[in-house]
Amino acid sequence: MCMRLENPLLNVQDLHAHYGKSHILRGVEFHVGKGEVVSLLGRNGSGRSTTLKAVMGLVPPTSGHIKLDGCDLTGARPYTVCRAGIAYVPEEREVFTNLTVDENLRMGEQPAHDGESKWTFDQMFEYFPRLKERRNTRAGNLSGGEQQMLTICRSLLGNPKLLLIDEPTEGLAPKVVTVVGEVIQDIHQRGVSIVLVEQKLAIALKVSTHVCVMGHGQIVFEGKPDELGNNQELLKEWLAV
Amino acid sequence: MKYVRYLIAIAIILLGVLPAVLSQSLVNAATQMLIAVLFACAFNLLCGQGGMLSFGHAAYFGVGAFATIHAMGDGSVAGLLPTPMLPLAGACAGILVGIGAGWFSTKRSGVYFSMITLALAELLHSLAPHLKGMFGGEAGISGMRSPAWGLSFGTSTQIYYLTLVWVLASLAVLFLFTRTPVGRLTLALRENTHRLRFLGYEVHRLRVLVFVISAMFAGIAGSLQVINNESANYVVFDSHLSTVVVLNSYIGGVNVFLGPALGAAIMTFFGYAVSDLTRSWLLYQGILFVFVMMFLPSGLSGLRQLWLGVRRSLSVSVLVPIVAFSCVAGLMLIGGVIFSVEILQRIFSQDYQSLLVTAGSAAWPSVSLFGCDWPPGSLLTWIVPLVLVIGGSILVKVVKKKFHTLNEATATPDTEIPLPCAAEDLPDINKLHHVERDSA
Amino acid sequence: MNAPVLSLRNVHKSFDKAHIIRGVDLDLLPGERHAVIGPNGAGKSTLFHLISGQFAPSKGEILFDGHPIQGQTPQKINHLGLARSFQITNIFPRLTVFENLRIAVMQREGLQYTLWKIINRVRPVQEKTESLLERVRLEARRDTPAGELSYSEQRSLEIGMTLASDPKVILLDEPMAGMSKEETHYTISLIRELTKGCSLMIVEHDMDVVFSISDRISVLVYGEVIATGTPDVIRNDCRVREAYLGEEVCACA
Amino acid sequence: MEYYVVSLLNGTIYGLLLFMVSAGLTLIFGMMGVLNFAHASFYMVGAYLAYTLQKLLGFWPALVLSTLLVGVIGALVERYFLRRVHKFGHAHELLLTFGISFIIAELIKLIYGNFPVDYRIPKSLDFSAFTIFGASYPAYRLLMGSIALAMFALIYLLLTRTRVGIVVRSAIYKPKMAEALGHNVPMVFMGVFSAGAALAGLAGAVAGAFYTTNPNMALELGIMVFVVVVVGGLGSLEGAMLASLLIGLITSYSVGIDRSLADLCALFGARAWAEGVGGLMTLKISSLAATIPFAFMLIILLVRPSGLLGEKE
Repeated sequence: MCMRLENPLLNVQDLHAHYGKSHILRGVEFHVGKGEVVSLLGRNGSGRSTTLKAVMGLVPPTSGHIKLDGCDLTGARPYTVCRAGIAYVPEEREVFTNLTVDENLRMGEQPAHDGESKWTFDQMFEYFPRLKERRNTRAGNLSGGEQQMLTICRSLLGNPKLLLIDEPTEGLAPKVVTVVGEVIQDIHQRGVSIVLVEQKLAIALKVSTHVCVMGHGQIVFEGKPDELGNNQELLKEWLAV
Repeated sequence: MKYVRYLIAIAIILLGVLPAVLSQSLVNAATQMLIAVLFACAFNLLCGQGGMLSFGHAAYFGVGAFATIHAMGDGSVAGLLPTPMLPLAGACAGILVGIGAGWFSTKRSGVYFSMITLALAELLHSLAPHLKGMFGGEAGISGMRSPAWGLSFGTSTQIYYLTLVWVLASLAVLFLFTRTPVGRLTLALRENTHRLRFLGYEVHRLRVLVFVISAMFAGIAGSLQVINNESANYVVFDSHLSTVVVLNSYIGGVNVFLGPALGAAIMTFFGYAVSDLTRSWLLYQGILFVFVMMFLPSGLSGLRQLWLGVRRSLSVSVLVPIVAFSCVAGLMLIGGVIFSVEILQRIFSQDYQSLLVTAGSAAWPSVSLFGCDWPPGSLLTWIVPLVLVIGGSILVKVVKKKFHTLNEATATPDTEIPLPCAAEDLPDINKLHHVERDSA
Repeated sequence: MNAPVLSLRNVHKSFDKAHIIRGVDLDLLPGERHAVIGPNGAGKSTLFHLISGQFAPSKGEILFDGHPIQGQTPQKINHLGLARSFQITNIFPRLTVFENLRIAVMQREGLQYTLWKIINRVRPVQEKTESLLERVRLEARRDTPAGELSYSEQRSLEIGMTLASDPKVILLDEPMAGMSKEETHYTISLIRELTKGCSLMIVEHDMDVVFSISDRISVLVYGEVIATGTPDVIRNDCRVREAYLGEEVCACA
Repeated sequence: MEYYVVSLLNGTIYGLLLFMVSAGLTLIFGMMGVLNFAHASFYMVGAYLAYTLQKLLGFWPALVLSTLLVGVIGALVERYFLRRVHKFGHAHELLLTFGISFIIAELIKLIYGNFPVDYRIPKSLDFSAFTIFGASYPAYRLLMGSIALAMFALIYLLLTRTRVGIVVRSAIYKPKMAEALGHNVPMVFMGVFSAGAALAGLAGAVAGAFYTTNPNMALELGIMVFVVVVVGGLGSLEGAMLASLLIGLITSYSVGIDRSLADLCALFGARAWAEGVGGLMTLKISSLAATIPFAFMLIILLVRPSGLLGEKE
């Protein structure tokens, strides 16, 4: 695997993780540079979500290293990881259904690392006017798409350097899928690096600057989106397309 | 496993000849121990094997006791059953009450189950004093053993043998139970009820069945208690008994069939032996229990497993100093705790407090303990336990570290300690296993 | 055509507001191996939960051998001859492998409430368990606590438990999830071998597995079956490609 | 009429007191999945501490100080005991707190003796608030009620209006996600555990003076709190409130009913038969007051196994 960068923002080395007896991650290695969008692709059970969880500290790694901006985060508790500048948008969305939209957003607030806050409530509402209309509704009453937007906004309010997004388009109507894709691109343009786990290949190829394909708990391919898009064999073997 | 059989045979013979060599009061204590052993094993069928932690098992012990006192007769009225058969009354009562209580409590699992068993026991406890006819009110009911089968049942030796026969028979049945289909399913209940349902089993019915069997043997234990005491009082429903059986079983270790028996025997014996020496026995029991829960989750019987595991990787010559140091550390800690508790107990005792009042403003009088006088005002008095506890803790740390490095050197994987009654943790484990799963 | 052994008729399931299954029609023919595929969140696991009795459908009919079974308890459905495995390994972790299988076998032998037999002496149970142990190739692990098995061994065990009751229909929920390549190959051959003679419905993401194992495939998207057919038909169905790729690959209605 | 009004007042106040103890228990259970058996022990420790301290400091300072001290004890228990056995599972945690409750009870017996202590309402508070139907109503009862209400209001405001409250409420259902958003959830756990303990301690300090302060008070109340939690639904604060009030009222009303099942049978002309049966049939409801909450719990279990406001299983 070639070294793309001298000083990557996120550097994951030889990461292993287990759920009980099952060995889920078997030496995952990849890195994310400043301003990159890296997609993790692969079939279900190949370890993409687990990789994100391990980076976030939600799954304890059994060995390996996770570094953000040179600072070691291996085995750190999730709140430390978050405060170091990584935000996480989980697959299950995990909005706090018993809290209002407003309260959900407040849960995400964290001071920015360079002192000035890049993301504000107003900006969020500008982004998703729908959320402003519903700011006092319980998050449990939102539709799937609205919940997804809420989750993304919530994580942005933590002013992250790096955003981990797990399957943002899952279970959403096709129109909303397009919107989510645009939002991801927009976030990227505002200078946040992103690691994206996505099932829909088209979107992944469109928004990412780099792609990694995972299979059986390892990275089996790393490269540019078009390299992957043109490689029918890879697509067939690892993505079942 | 042959040698286990020999051990059991030897134990039975020893138990058989015991009354010949022991004093009257020790025979009584042995009878108490046997009853506690049976009760603990009955409890463990439900808890250790079935994964249902009951905090109200005294209820079934109690109904067994009262059924027996009613069946016993009191000298003027003839009993319903001959004395040696009285435990049958306890067994029946246990079954009947067990069916009702079991049906309710097993509707829920996990902590709910524990709370319901506790509340059911408390229900009986609060109801009993009002039902004079059945439970005899505050005074309780007394009876009298009648001679039967050519035996008088007047001496504690005869009662001992009666108890011994019943306890051994019950333990044998309980052991055989573990080998029956239902016995195997009991373990599966503890492990994973969800899966059991999808294998086609009626989980609720199975749980009730296990509950009833456990209640039945608890009833027999209660019965034996009554045969021994010739009286029963509603106090038997008190939560104390339920608590003690939980403590004893876990101290002994619930993962091994005879673990709870071990715990119950040791604890009952100590309770008897030190009851003249200290008034704080229950406190020690509680401290020991918490200690076991924190550092030895599989109980005293787990020590054997631990030893075997360690022996596999380390040689005896390495182990001897470690064990020796551990013992010293343990003794220091125990000494420190006992010293503190005892001296506090004496200072807070009524005698001492009234002494203080009469002494007025003068310095606090000394307390005598372990043959010495300890002035509470003196620093020295408090340095002793402090040194013991701190020294012991440091030693424990040293031994632990040494042990750890040795273990690492031989590179054996960490043996995971099995969870006691962890059946209800399953949903959580499942949650953790959301490995890229379908949502919905 | 044979009468289907299991058939779903306009099955719906909603959780609160979320309409997960939106009118599924599906037939499982006797002896066929039928895969259900579809993107994440399509409701495949929910479908299995509905069939096996974990949830009751909000609407619609599920017929097993022509009899409605929707809304019945899992144990009842199991008695009828439908067994399932779970996506999340679902075994008795502190019991031995043999014991796990024996518990599954006992049910069929009607020993559910038996207190008067020593299980080791019940010949049919012992023999069936032994043969099952052999079929799932776990003889060497007979006395190991199931929790200490490797992941793929646990999955084998789980499939073995599913088979213990001689079911007519077996549902396997992602049996290969989280397996290495070798383990996957091994498990495919195991499933092929074990499910001879019964109907199999399988949810799986690994397309190699799906295409190599199944006689027919159904594609589930947003709670609806958009296509059912032989592997070749499915491979060339543009709606299926669209669902997987997330964009319009070809113009179709 | 008099009976109804007074029972309503007494029942509500007892219910509020139950709520003060069960609120902490329910919150902790929701967040950590730990059913803290020692929770009611904190109630007892609060009473004994207040009893000791009021001799030295006076009633009010003792109330405050004992509440704080119990909070500290709670924090220590969470940090140095519970957290260490977390890896062994919930059953283990339950057993550990069970052992701790046992130790606390024995320590209390060791220090204060195995009998009630003379903890009384201070003279300055021992007056009647008003007369109702010719009988005077103790002001202290009202004080207990208002402290409980104030506590309830405070918790409510804290939970709904502050950021800490939001974090606590979110962590009840999704602790991992809350932590992934940068909140130190283990710290929050300890805080809630400690606050719950302090609340129970305050309840003990207040109620101990009115009812009795003895080494069994933890168990007696503890079991009632468990009943509250089963009836209300574990983890639900609203459920705990509802169930507390219900049980408070049921207990207080049943004390005054001098009827028995035989009277009920009389409606069907079966009084003679019922009296012949005796036992439970002729027992007056008033003497069953302590039992009725349990019966109530069993009924709830029959019709709604998950509790009044609990989530459906």
